[in-house]
Amino acid sequence: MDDLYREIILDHYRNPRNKGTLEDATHTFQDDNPLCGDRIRMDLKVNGTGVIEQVRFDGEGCAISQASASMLTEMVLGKSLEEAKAISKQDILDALGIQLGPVRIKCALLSLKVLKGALYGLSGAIDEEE
Amino acid sequence: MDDLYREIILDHYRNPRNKGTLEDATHTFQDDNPLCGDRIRMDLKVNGTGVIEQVRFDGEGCAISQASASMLTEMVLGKSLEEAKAISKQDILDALGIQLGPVRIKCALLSLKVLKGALYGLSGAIDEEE
Amino acid sequence: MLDSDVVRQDFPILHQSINGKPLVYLDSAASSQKPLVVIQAMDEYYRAYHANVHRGIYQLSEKATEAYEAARRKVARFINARSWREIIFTRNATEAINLVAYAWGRHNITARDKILVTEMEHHANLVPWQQLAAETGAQLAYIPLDENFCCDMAAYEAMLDAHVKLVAITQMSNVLGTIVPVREFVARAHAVGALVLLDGAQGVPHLPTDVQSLDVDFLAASGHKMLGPTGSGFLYGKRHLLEEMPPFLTGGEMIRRVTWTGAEWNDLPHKFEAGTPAIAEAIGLGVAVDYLSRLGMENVRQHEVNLTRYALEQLSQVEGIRIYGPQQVERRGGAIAFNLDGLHAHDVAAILDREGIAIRAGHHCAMPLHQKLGVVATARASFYVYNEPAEIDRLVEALDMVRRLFER
Amino acid sequence: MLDSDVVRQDFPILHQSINGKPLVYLDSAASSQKPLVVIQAMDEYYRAYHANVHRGIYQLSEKATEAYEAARRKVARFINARSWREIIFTRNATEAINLVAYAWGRHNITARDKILVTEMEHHANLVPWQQLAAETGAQLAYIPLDENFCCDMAAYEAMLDAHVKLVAITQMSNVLGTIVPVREFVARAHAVGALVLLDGAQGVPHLPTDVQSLDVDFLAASGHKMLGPTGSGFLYGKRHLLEEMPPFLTGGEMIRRVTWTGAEWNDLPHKFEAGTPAIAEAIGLGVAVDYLSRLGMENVRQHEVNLTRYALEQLSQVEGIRIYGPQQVERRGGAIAFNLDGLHAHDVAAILDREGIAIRAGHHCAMPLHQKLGVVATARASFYVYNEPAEIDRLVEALDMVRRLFER
Ligand SMILES: Cc1ncc(COP(=O)(O)O)c(C=O)c1O
Ligand SMILES: Cc1ncc(COP(=O)(O)O)c(C=O)c1O
Repeated sequence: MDDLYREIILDHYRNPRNKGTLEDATHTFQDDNPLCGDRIRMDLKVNGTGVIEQVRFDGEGCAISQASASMLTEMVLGKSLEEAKAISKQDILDALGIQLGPVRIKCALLSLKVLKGALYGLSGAIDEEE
Repeated sequence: MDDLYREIILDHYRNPRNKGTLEDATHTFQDDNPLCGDRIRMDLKVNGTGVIEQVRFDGEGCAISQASASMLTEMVLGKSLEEAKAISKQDILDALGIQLGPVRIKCALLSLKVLKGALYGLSGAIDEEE
Repeated sequence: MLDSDVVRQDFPILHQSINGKPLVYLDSAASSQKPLVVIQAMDEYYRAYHANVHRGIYQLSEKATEAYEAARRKVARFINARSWREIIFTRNATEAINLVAYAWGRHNITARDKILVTEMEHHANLVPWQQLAAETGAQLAYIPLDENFCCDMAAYEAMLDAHVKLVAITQMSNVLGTIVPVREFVARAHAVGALVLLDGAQGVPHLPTDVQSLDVDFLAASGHKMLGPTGSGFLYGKRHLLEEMPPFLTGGEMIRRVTWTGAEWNDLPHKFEAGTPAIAEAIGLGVAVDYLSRLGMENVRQHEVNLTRYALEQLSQVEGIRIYGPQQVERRGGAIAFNLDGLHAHDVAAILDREGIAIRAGHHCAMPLHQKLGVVATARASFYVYNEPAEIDRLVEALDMVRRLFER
Repeated sequence: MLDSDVVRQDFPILHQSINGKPLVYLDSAASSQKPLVVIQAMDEYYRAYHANVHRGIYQLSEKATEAYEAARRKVARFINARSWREIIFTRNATEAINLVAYAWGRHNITARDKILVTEMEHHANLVPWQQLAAETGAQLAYIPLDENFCCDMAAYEAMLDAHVKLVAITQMSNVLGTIVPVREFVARAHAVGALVLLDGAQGVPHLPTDVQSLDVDFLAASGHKMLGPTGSGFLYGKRHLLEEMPPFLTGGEMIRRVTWTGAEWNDLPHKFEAGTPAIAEAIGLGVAVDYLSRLGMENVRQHEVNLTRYALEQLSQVEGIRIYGPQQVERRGGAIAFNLDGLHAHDVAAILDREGIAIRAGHHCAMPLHQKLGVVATARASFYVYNEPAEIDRLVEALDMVRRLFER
């Protein structure tokens, strides 16, 4: 069981990093997964040189969705917009370090979907794999 | 195979009895089985004492449907209306003397359906078994 | 009495391990497992007598037709329909309900009319009526639940008037387990001239169901939730209603005659079964119905009452658990929705899976109900003939473990 | 090349006797038989990993979901769809066509519009359009056949104008065997802005079919005619068309979100798959498609060309026979309709059955075509991968016997 709920996931879930919202966000986006009721919002503050200076996430949902959002905020902080856009699904799954079934994978990737929505300023920027 | 196309059936099919129509029919009815394209018409002449004096059938279709119509005309000739109404499906099947599957049974019973339609003066007088 | 030890022998799937632990299958409300006799009947069909039905003049086809139509008669007897002509095979309960929404609803509902549903309907018995209402301008209204998760009958009565044309209700909630007093619903609906469609997806597999005594006008059910194969379900409709309805799907099998300009429809039930039917599936469902009849639906119900009573007792010991649904076992079936305080149902289900325990988590296709309950998701354990008390013990132990894991 | 001796080993049903004679199954146009791998895949599913799909967070359900969705991808590849999202599982081809008639037709066809079909359509690709035309006031017109039982392309061209919104044609006639020049049909239809729905019930099982190269807008097919289980079929639709269409059946699985007042739809293809799908059936169809791909559809076609050539040669020797359909094997598939002079097709089929030979007799769900042919019924022999020339010899011998019996 610990292979699914590794200590690092539980830790991010219990003690989320960068939780909250930003008043002066330059990029913001929110989405949910109605199937599970997971909801994630991401606020980013990007400075003049295109670097992500601050990031916050807010939301509710299962441990996987919330932990992955928390991890993702750590991944993007200090990165350039281009670097952040390059974060892939696999990067998230690697960070989580667990095998996920088809339902849970949506939980895991919701935060990335929201991040991309914020970065590209639109929804559906990353499509489901075909 | 002879159990299905017994000589008597082939004989009625090749040499139908009472084939044709009646100019002065007192009872007449026609129906078809669109599934197979079988078509039967029955003309009866019933006299004042309620006896079937003359009968003719006309139609086209498979051997089973035409032979059973031919046999049925022999069965009803000289019978009273009441007696004719009492003819059952089983009587027809006994006369044919063969085992029939669900599709062919409709062919076999079309003439009886038409006869009853003529006798009762309406369609659907005998319903499908429930 | 039903002996689940014996019953379990008939279900090959149950004899396996998941992550080294014996499978505990507690998701029969989503789809039941199948006894060997059902699996074998379909296998036998394909190996020995598969052919298209109804029009074949050769023995395979005649045998297939006979088996297919025999299955229909079994289903008719199982719910005590007056005639086999009142049974229409569908893919699932959803299709059965849609059939009524299209073939009856589109021709009988106008902007002046009202349709009533309960607050606990499955989307299958909700979205088709929302769509019908949207298309016709009719009003869709919700019969509320009381604080005991049962229908508020006084509110229902107050909602009934001559504009109500249809009352579409579940026989048993797939979330709360609530059993609906169908006869009362029907009597009052009929008193104002409304028809009643009963969503029996959960009720028919678990409760003795007699359409004549319930006097419902339509009944929809899922074959795959009552030991039958996937791709099987059925609609029961009172004959005169089905006779009056135009067809739904059109094509082969459902016609009597087709000309260049139009068509005449076949007799019931064929009028509503267009194209090659799901033959193996109907045959499998017939065998499932035989199996249930052999167990006896009263015994099935009693077995589940016992399990549910035990489960409610045991689950209520779990720290921080919240159970949604009536407490009295007489008023409910064996689908038990719950949440552990502060935990998402998905996490609960995922950890249970590691323990070999299969439950469902989510909105169970009843999003409005979950909104009413004030949660986005619940975990749900549901029972059937093959479940036994020891499995409930395993569930409870595992839930305790879930708690400990997240509290660490 | 396809070796039918080897193929036959895979079909358990063929190894039986009817009335003491080895079964000769010549009714694959109605429904094909199933190879052991298909039967076993479904058996295995029920014995090892049946569960409801898509929302389950436990291993059985995840495995079932994976297998179900893998089957969809197999079907997509089989017909070379751009995306698996363009494949919607249905019960049969009839349901697939009705889906388009309801979800596309009811929203795009008006009284000013025309729908074209050929004179040889199966009722499945005719009655839904008659109904649509009757409901909307649109005009339904028939593309005539020429004296060679092929579509009169000049007449088709003359019928096309800007009012034509849909051309619904069969890929291969289930009576005449005629293969339609789909690409030509499509090019001309698209030139006037009309969509093309291809009824692939007969074509997809027997001809290599590439939806991208054919450029059809919709394709309907029957799984059970292509070695798959009963209860299986599918609709292919171009993605942008499916995206624009409202849903057809509504309920669970096909929604993203439901509120008290309405619903949002799920992504393709789920938007069109309401309720618990026919899971075992889709899995079985996936295995059938694998089996056909392994044989190679070019080989399947060549095998049937060979059989059809031989059958046409041999049958034409039978005294008093009349064969309906093109003589050139390149223009036709292996469904051969015929009549024996003065005999009803039912009698022919019944006597053949006594000889263990299964053929079909009747109007084959193409009554208008039969009216055109001037007969109420035809006998039809149809071939598939497991048939062999010796079976055609048996057919011809038996037909000679039928003649003798009735001439006596
Ligand atoms: C109460 C209820 N109604 C309808 C359905 C839909 O059944 P199906 O998926 O077989 O169409 C379900 C099952 O999911 C249900 O629980
Ligand atoms: C050309 C054609 N179209 C449609 C159909 C209908 O197929 P199904 O019965 O699978 O819906 C058939 C088969 O009967 C057919 O031959």
